[in-house]
Order: sequence, then C-alpha cells, then structure tokens
Amino acid sequence: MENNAESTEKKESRSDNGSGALNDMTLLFPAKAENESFARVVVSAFLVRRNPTLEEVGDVKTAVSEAVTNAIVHGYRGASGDVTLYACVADDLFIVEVRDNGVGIADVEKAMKPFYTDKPDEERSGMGFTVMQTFMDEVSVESEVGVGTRVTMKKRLKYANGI
Amino acid sequence: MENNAESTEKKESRSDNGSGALNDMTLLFPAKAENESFARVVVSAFLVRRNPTLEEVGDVKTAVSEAVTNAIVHGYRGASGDVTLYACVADDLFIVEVRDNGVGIADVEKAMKPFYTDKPDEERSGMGFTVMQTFMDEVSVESEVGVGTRVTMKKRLKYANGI
Amino acid sequence: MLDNVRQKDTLIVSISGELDHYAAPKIRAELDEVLQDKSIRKLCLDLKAMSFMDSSGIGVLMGRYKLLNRRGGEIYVKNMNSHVRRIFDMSGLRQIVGVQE
Amino acid sequence: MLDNVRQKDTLIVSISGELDHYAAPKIRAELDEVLQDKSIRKLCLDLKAMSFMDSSGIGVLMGRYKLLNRRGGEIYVKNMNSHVRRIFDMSGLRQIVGVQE
Ligand SMILES: Nc1ncnc2c1ncn2[C@@H]1O[C@H](COP(=O)(O)OP(=O)(O)O)[C@@H](O)[C@H]1O
Ligand SMILES: Nc1ncnc2c1ncn2[C@@H]1O[C@H](COP(=O)(O)OP(=O)(O)O)[C@@H](O)[C@H]1O
Repeated sequence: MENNAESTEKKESRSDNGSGALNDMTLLFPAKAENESFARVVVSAFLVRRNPTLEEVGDVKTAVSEAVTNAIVHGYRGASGDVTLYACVADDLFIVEVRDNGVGIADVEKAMKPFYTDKPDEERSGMGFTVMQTFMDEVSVESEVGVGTRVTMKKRLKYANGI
Repeated sequence: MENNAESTEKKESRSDNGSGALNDMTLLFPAKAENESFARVVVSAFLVRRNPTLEEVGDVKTAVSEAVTNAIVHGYRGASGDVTLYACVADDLFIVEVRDNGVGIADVEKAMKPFYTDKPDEERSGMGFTVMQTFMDEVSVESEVGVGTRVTMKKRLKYANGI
Repeated sequence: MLDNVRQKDTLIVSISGELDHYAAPKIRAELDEVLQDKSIRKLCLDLKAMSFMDSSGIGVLMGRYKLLNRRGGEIYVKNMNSHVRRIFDMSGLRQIVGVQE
Repeated sequence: MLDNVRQKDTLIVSISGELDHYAAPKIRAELDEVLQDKSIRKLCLDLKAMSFMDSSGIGVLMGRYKLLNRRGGEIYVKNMNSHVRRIFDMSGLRQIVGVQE
C-alpha cells in the first residue's frame, strides 16, 4: 500500500473532469471516537444529493461507521492520527474509502473472517468486516503492517437521478 | 501565501494533542456550485457537537457559504480545482478556513470593500466579504495572484460545553 | 421552487429552499419569467419557506428591484426571519425593498 | 440515554440515540448498573428510539446476554427496525436474543 495519502487525495480530486456526472470529497479528521458520528453525517450528506433510498443511506452509514471505528480502535489503538474518508459518485456507482496510517493488518484474510477480533475483552464482536460486506456490494482491503490500512467499498445505487 | 495545501493540512490535523478539548477536520471537494450546500452541511455537523446556538450555526453557515462561493466563482472562475474547508474548535473558539488554488486577489483591501465586485453583470452584490464580517468575529484574507486565496474566520461561541 | 398567487397588480411569490449561488440562476429565471407579464407592478416575495439565504440572494433581489423599478413598480418581502433581516440591513436592501410585517 | 420500566422480574430499558463505538461504553455501564439488581431475570431492550446501531451494538448485546445467562436470565428486544434485524440475522444474535414482535 502506498502511504502517500496527500498525493493520492490530490489525484482523486483532480480526476473530476468537470462533466457534472462525477463528484467526490475527501475528509480528514483525528482518530477520536466522537468523530464516528460526524463521519456518518458527512457521508450521508454527500450521498443524499444522488437521491438514494433510505435503506441505501442506512447501509452506507453503517459500513462507514465500521471502517472508521476500526481505523480508530485497531489502526491507531487510541493513539492520535488522522482518518481519511474519501467518497465519490459517478452515475449509479458510489465508492467510499476509509484510510488510516496505523499499525496495519498482517493477515487480511483472517481479519475479515466473521467473529475474528483481536479485542474480545473490549466486547468487540468481530463482525465489523461482515457488516461492511453485508451492507455494501463490494469490500476490498489493502493493508501493510506499520504503514496503514485502506478499506474500499462500492455500492450500486438504485436511482442515480440526483444532481 | 504558502501554496502547499497538503503539508498545511497535515500540520493542522497533527496539532491535535489528544486532549479531547480540540477537534478539527479538513474537507476537500471540487469547485462546483452544487457543493456549496454540502460544505454548509459539513461545517454545521462539525460545529453542532459544541452546543452552538441556532443563530451561531446560521452565522457560520452563511459565512462559509460566501467564502466557498467566492472560491468557486472568483478563485477558479468556473474552471476545475479543489476547495479546502478546514475547521477547528478549541474551548469556545471556532476557526474556519476556506482555501483555493485559484487566480488570487491583487488588492485584498479593495476586494473587501462593501459593494465591490468584479462581476456586476452576473448580479453579484459585492457583499460577500461584508456578510462574512457581519456574521463572524474576525475575518482575515491571505492571497497571492496566480497562487490562491485563504480566508480565515473566527468566532467565539457562547456556550462551549459540547463534547 | 416558486409558488405564485396573483392579487390585482400584485404577484405574491413564495420562495422555498435555499437561495445561494447554486440556486440563484433558477430562481432568477423563474421570477423573470412571471414578471414578463407587464401588468404586474408589485412583486411580493414570501420568504417563509426559504431555509437559507446568503449574498447571492441580495443580487437576485437587487436585480428584480431594478427590473420593476423601470416599469414604475415595486418589490417587497414578507415573513423575513432575523437572519435575513440582518442581511437586508447591512446591504441596504432595506432602503429599496419594502418589508411587510 | 436510557429509560427504564420494571415489571416483576423484567426490566424494560429503552435505548435512545445512536449505539456506536463512541456511545457503547456509556450504554454498557448504564445497563450493567441496573443489572446489579439480581432480582432482574429478564432484560427487554426497547429499540424504538435507537436511531443507529453498528457492530458495536452486537458486542453490547452479546455481553449483556452472557451476564444474564450466568444467572439463568434472558434478554430480548422489541421495536427492531429492518436495519437492526439484518445485523441480528448476520451476527447470530437472533439465536440468543429473543425478539418480541
Ligand atoms: N484499520 C485497521 N487497522 C488494523 N487492524 C484492523 C483494522 N481494521 C480491522 N483490523 C483487524 O481486523 C479485526 C477484525 O475487524 P472487525 O471485523 O471490524 O471486528 P472488530 O472491530 O469487532 O474486531 C480486528 O480485530 C483487527 O485485528
Ligand atoms: N477566492 C477568491 N479568489 C479570487 N478573487 C476573489 C475571491 N474572493 C473574492 N474575490 C474578489 O473579491 C471581490 C469581492 O468579493 P465579495 O465581497 O464576496 O463579493 P462578490 O462575490 O459578490 O463579488 C470579488 O468580486 C472578487 O474580485
């Protein structure tokens, strides 16, 4: 995984060709639990202009909440750092990405297994990735130990007739 | 003005000392008019956790709307580019910054005069900066021709007893 | 976005939603279309359902004022909240746009 | 965040607001405090006013299930929306937490 979050953001935002069909946003915020709800509100506000169903908004909020919580709890383990939330929508395809520059995941396949958690004592259920997979059409994880983690999630929207 | 938006963001977000008293966010989005309302929603969602009055939320939304509109209309003049919205709150001090890498302003003092506009034909009123100054406690503008513009606005919140 | 009622030479138009730079062209075009009817001398804008306005709204109101002023007409607003009132006061709109309390 | 009603050996607790990782510690602590009363055998969580739940909620419910299970008690929920239902189904909560329709 490339750890150059800034150049990546730049590229992504520049990918906008001004056609009006594509819109995107990048949000950076500190890894604090109080920002989980903020991240959900921002992604909803971004999505809502594309005329999503209530269910789609709920699905996206939940998936983003899981990924952001993971960045805070597992990626940074309570230490300070930034979480990046990138979202983009083009026609009916909505893509959202959550990145951290935290500890990374040694075995992604194992981490994504239902009920797997490295924090059972804190009552983590190990269902975060499973929730993401249930509520989104596609979830992919790139991670490197000591560098960070990037979770990319895609969803096709039923009605793409927003602005 | 420093044109290195990325390193600035980094620094700002890193200024968080994990005390819980300070929180901040950086939002990047393409310079499109449809994103003006999105920027307002995001800054409201950020602010609302500090228990602002309804009037304070309205003031901040309006000031941010003016600065973001200016970045799109004057900074980029309809060309594509990114607008950066940075907000931070520590105790009762709320700071919000709107940046663009657009054409810049040759004479900031003149630009800030009430009723001054370079686009009277488009029914711009020339009151954008005056609105910002009316609704915020402090407005400062740094700009360099060919590099971009940064508008920084501050407001003391009446009740700072949010999270 | 607009909802109109005609009373003799007065047209009452209700503006709903947000009046910012993004929405301004549409609202302006809709107002100018109804104002093509030259028998309209008074335009009353009902701002009750307008949830937001920034300085782009000043431009829209100034422009309609000028248009009506040329035909000897006038423009006023009703149901203005305190936020819009402050924008009116600072911009001098208060001097040219009547306020119906 | 919680609102409680006692009916014999059943405690009905209404959870309001969002149940995420940020809110979980507080909700957990409040539930565990009321559950210190050992005469409570049944915990019924009313989810009507809960506006959001993610997998952090699974952890909270699993934990309370274990606690009550140790004293031979049980836990169930009511007023579950379709979103929470899907989380229940995928996580196996459905097998251990009763659902009052
Ligand atoms: N951003 C991340 N950084 C480091 N490790 C992670 C990250 N996200 C997930 N993990 C690892 O994957 C495991 C499973 O995650 P998840 O399915 O969300 O369950 P939970 O959060 O309940 O542990 C975590 O326990 C952790 O070990
Ligand atoms: N971000 C910017 N980039 C370049 N020029 C700007 C920017 N913001 C403001 N200006 C200049 O300052 C003038 C006054 O701005 P303002 O008071 O907001 O009024 P208006 O937007 O109605 O023109 C503009 O007409 C423009 O010339």
